[in-house]
Amino acid sequence: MYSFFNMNFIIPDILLLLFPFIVIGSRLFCNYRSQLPWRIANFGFIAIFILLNFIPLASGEGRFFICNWKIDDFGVLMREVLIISAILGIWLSKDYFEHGADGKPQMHQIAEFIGAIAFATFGGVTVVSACDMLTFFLGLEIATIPMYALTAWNKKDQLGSEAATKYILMGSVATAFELFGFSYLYGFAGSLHFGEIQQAVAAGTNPLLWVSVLFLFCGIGFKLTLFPFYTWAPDVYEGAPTPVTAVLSVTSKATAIAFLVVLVFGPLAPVQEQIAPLIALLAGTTLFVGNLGALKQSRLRRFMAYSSIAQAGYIMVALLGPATTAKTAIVYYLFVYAVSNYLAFFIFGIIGHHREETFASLRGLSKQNPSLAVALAISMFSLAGIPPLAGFFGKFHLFFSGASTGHYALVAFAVLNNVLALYYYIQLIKSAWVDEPDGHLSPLRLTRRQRGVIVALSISVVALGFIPFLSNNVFAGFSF
Amino acid sequence: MINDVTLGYLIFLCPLLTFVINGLFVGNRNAKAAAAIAVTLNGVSALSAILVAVHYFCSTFAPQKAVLFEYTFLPFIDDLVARIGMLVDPLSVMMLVVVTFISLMVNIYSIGYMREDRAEGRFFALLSLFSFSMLGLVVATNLFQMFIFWELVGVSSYLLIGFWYHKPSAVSASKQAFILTRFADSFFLLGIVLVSYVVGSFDFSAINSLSLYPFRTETIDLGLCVISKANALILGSILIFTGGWGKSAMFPMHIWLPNAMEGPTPVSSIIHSATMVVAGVYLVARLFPFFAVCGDSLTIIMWVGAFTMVFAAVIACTQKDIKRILAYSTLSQLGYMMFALGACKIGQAVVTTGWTASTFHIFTHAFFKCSLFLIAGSLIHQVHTNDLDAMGGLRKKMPVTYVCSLISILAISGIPPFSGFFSKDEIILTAFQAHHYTVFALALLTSGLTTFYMFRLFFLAFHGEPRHEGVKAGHVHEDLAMTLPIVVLAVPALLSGLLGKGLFEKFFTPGKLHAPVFVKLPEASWIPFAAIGIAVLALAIAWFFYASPKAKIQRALDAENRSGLYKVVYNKFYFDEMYYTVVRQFIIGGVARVSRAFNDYVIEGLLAFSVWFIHKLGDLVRTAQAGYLPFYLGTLIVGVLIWRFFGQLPL
Amino acid sequence: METILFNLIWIIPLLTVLVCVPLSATRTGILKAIHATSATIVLLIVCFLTYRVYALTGEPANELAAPLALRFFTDIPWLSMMGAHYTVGADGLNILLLALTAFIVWGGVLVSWNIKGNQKVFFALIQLLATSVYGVYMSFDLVLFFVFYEMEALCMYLMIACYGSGRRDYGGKKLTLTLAFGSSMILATLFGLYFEGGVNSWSIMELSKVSLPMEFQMWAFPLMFMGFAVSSSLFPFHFWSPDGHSAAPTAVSMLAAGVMMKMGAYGCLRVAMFLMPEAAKIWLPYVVALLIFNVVLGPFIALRHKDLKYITAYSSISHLGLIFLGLAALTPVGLRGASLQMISHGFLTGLFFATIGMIYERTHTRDITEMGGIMRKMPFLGVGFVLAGFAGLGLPGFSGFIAESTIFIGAFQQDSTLTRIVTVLAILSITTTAVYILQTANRMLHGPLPKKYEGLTDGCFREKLVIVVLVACLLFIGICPGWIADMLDTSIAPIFEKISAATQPVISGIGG
Amino acid sequence: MNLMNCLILAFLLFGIGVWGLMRRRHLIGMLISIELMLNAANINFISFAYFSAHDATAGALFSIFVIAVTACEMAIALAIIVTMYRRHKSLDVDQLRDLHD
Repeated sequence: MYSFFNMNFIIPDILLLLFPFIVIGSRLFCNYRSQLPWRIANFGFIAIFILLNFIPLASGEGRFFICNWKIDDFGVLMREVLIISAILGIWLSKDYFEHGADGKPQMHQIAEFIGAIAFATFGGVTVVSACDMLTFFLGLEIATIPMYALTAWNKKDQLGSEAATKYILMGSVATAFELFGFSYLYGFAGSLHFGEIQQAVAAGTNPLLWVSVLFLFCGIGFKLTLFPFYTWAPDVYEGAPTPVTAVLSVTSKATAIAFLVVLVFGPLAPVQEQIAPLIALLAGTTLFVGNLGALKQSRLRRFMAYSSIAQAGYIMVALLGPATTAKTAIVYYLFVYAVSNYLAFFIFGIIGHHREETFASLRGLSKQNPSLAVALAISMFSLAGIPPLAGFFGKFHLFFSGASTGHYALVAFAVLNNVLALYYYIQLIKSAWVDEPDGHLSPLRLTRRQRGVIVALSISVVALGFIPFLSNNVFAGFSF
Repeated sequence: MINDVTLGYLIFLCPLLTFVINGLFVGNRNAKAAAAIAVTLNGVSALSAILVAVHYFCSTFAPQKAVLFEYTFLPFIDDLVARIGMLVDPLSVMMLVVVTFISLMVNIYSIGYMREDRAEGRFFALLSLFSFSMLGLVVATNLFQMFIFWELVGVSSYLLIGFWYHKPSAVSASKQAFILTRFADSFFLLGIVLVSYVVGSFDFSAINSLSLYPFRTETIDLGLCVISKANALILGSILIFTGGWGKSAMFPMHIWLPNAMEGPTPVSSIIHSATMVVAGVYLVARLFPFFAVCGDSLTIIMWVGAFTMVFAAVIACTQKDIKRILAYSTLSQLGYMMFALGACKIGQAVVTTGWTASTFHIFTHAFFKCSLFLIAGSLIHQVHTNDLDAMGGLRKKMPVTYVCSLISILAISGIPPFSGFFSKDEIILTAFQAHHYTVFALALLTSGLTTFYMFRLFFLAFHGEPRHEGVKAGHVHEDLAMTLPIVVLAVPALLSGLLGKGLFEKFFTPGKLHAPVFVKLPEASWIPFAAIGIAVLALAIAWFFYASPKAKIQRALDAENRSGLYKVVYNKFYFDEMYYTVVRQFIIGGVARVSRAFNDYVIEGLLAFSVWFIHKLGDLVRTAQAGYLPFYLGTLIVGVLIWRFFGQLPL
Repeated sequence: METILFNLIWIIPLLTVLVCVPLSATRTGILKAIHATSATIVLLIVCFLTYRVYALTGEPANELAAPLALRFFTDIPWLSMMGAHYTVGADGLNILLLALTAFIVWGGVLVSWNIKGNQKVFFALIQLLATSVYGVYMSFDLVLFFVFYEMEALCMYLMIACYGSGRRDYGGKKLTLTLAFGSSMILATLFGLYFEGGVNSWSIMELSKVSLPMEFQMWAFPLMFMGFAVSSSLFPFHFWSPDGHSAAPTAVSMLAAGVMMKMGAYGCLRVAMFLMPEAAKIWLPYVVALLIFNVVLGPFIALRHKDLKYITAYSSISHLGLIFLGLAALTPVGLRGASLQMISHGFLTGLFFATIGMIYERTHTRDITEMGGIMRKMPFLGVGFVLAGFAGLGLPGFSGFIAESTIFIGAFQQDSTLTRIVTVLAILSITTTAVYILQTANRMLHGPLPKKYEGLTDGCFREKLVIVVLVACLLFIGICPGWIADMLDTSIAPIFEKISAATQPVISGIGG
Repeated sequence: MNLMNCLILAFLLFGIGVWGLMRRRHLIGMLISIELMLNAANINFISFAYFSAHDATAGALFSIFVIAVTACEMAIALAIIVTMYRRHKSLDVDQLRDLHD
């Protein structure tokens, strides 16, 4: 068994588990206006991120903590994605807790907010490091339940509560599906442990397994907004507060896809061949429907919802590939996607601070603030997958992984859908660059944090793509 | 022959240099300098051409071909190489002399004629560009080089016809000329591609020295039909002739030449009478052995030439614009040359006298027709109109011009001892000896018509009472710069026939022929007298109508109340109108409109439909998103069923 | 040393953009100075390298780049996971295209001197576009190639929609999306090439050594060929170019028609036909049928248009059709003719759009029925336009004639029925070209001058310089084509070897 | 009393849950139907644990955890429903039509 001293790889997870309690608890020792929780949060997340980077990668099977907490390369990199998403999320949300245009903050209780985000992040971490179905299920729930709360964070906001209601009702149904799937899988293998399930699956299949696979995919299809389970996403994305939407679109997607990766390349690895058609169909339909839905949108967050549905479809393509390729592609894509998405949401946040978040309020941006318009163009083209921006290389990895097992037709279909995607992203760029503003534009105010973050994100979107060592490191890991 | 090589270079480089200097540097800033450069350099080029000619004909080397210099221009595959070179044989040397000499004359003439024009520099530049291209054409060693310069003379003619680009008529005339010749050239190019593909070479030496027998067996797929390579060669020869057809303005592609008279007169005199328009004849003469082996293509050439000859002569009899009269007479003379080449064919055999006659006629015609145009130009310069209505009674005012024009007109009418007589007599003789009696008759008739309309012009212009205020008032004078070339040209117009006859009969043969050469020719010493008789008769008729004391000039000039036939002829058989209808209605209004409609409605329509379809699908997706929670929950359940049945899980 | 210079070709424009980022957008003078200088430097570098490649013709090349004879060969591992490399090199074909690009970019920077709007962004976008085009012509690794190839979409839309005229948003969208459509078809086949090739390499040279499975080629070749053909506006994918060109600002029209439309044809030759010769032999004779629209109907459509840019766009469509005729001939002469036409048409259409843009700046209309007699007011621009026209209708002395005659002769060597028919039609349709070009020139330049144009001025020195240089290029190629033909032949030889070596299996259903 | 019966029972329960979910327009009712579906899964676990699985404790354990997790999920759900009731003054899902395309 491990001695305590070479168990340091578990430290970040433990810190992450304790971290939300510290943040929320800090509220007891300071007054309402104090910045203490915010400072602790920043410090904590960044510290955890740095600690994660100390974990050496490429250690084969990964290491185990009391035999059902596994930490492998994929896990570490997913942790990094989740932490980055959390950090950006709280930075984005910070402005909403300060005095807005009408002198009152749009949201309250930052400490609890950060705590919720931290819980969700930990849920994601649990999912990627689970070795049995129970941990797996608990992780998923820990990742999901805070999201319900976050969606309804503005108690005064009518749309928020409606969105939350829809979200939690459908979410619970999806949970029921998953549980049903889990129960059959347990019945099939007679054990909760992934290793034994994998042996059982390799030994032979029967309808019980396929029913469970069906239910599991349908349940996770809800969280990953696959066709036809995506219907909640547009409404929830629109109803929730902007920072919550951003966190939803990155963290919960990352958790869900991690769930699928663990499942497909873990217990179900022996039957990946048989479930490939299902995955291909899910991917194709999802990205097609997502692109179609985004064609004629006028509200930014709903637009982003559809675009993220389509992105989920693209990610699914990678699941068809062999384990290493697929995992690399997915992690790399999640990095890129998180960065591009947050860049977009930061800009929307700045726009939405004084105007409502629609295409119309982007008009005249290129005249009013060219650099912001450039940043917007960068993020949109990156999401559309235009080289040399990171988004292209991310998609290229995904398609590469999909094509490596010969699914040329699906890849061709996905690539053709890129044209549709390009169309609606160009629509958005058009309203920012081409359309003349109608009437007076309310001034845009950028705080130093916002400016810094936007510059940093823009640079990384441009650089993440074609700087080769980065793609190497995503593969080989940040090992200092 | 190093000396000749340098001279050969000089012949080309001088006009090119003139073009570059005048076009780029001197331009319109200094008209005098431009003119001086043009005249000197063209003089040098003419001088060296004459030197080359003298040296060539005096050398024992004489009738053979020689290549003074040759460069590889663009290699294609193994033997198929485009070269730029200078071929020297009697024909090309003769053309060199003619072109350089006439271009010198015309340059001198233009000093006077273009004196008032703003863009004199441009004029001289383009004129030299033309002579350069024409020289390149006549010394071509292969079809590719021929085509290159063929196009260049075409474009310089376009630029010169449209020289006064603010005159809409001139602009449209230039466009018409270029497009019509271009149309013919497209077939020429096709012919070149076809022949060079079959023969595997562009060189005249290769093409002229081939016989069809080796090609009878192999076949070639022309897309629509598969034919033997021999037939392909015959087709190619006809296509190549089509190029000459258009360039020499044979019927029915003749209409551009009369309209081209919108250009300045010096241009008409050099390009549209003396040199460029004979390029078609020259092409056929150059490739004569090839045509000779190519079945009936010579017969086609003969008939095209013969018909144009008569057709143009008839029209010329009724025109009132003197330049147009001359243009139609040019057409008619080109018809002579063309059919003389065509008439060489008797069954499978060939007589070579026609070839000699035709080239001889090129030579003589160049001088007298050029001088006639220059004369017309100076008349127009005096009365400021082309219309015979405004002329008359110029004999006393312009005596020198009068004499010179008489010489040239006698020359073209084929009255001995003027130059035209000898060449035309040869041609008519050929037609008779080759048993083409119909053509022979037509030729005799046409020579009569020629005399008639030329003297009609002569009498109406110089005799009778002045019909123009300017002439009456007497500010009419002879400009030295314009009269000098006329006088100089009158000399060859008078003598070139007499002196040239021996030269041509000695040296001018089409070269080695694969077809059997027909030697025993019927004797016909009466033909010259017949020709002269008809000419004199026509002259008398012309005198009776237009110059005799009781001639009614007004009635003669009146084009309105005439018989319908006269009107038809006067309106050139309405060919211009036909062309315009075809082009406007059929090409622009028909084909072009249909193809644009196809593009705008079919292609763009399909595009629009697909966009619409995608948008409809998008609407479908968004209508599902009605915000109705039970429906959303339903999708969860339905989703399970969908993937149960379509998920291809082995359930 | 030369290798470094060669790599600088695409790096310099990028650096220029970075240099200009800190500058404030108001200091346009210095901005334009910087961009013009960098464009000139690149031009000089490329001209020098072109000369070097010409001088090295016949010398043994880098054996790593076999079977192609590449100079300045650079090969660095790039994206290790996918085995993508940074592989660039130069042979006769692409160095000439690079030279063409350098000239057009240089001209484009100069003609868009006083463009409306945010000039900082505009020039940055031009440089990015230049980078992408240079990259496409330089790269021999398919990933690198595609990255550069797709980059254009990023710049094109913004340039057209923000700085264009007329229906700029529509035109920009149409152009960008159609090109993206084409490149998506290419991307789909690229993966196939990599995995079917099975040499774990994206390098064109490596892939050219393996022979790909036939059933893969049969679907991949048409997909990829069409994908490339979209950007060369081969029927039925030509619809983007008239609207796009007419909406675009002058410089973008020059670049788009001058060099970007060649990228497609270049890709067809360098990637599709080189890597999948068997399928090429089967499919290309059918592709020829599409050319009837491009070559024969294109000029007629131009005849019906009144807008200068539409006319030029359709003339480009017909000229690019000739490129494909040369490619489809599958003979050395035909391939050389196609490459010649790429270069020649680049200069030609660049000159066309440059003069049109200058005239449009003054008359503020492109409708030829409203113009007339402006030759009197601006003889220089008028002459420039007429010369472009002459080059366009294939007048000897200009490069157009060389290219077209080479294509005709080369295409006639191909002994297949359809090709023959199309070749004959193409040769005969030079008349139509003459008709619309002369009609345009006459309507616009000749005839009486309308009152409103009394105040027009001729081109300034900068504009004259551009015109003179482009005309000089056209004449230079037209008068001494021998050397350029040598360069092209040496670089086309390996491609043709691969094609001629390809045994043509009979596929049931297609029936080669 | 064998495995198949239990599975059928669970499946019926699940079906009832789905049916109720579809039929109900009252949010609380829908939550109860979801509870039924979750408990169907629990029955599955327990019955598999009892009859077939060689790792019997795991199934029982799992169901315990599920009950706990569902409890807090329901707590959150009820909280959200309460806030929504404050806005809409009704628990009818047909009222939730503000968010849509």
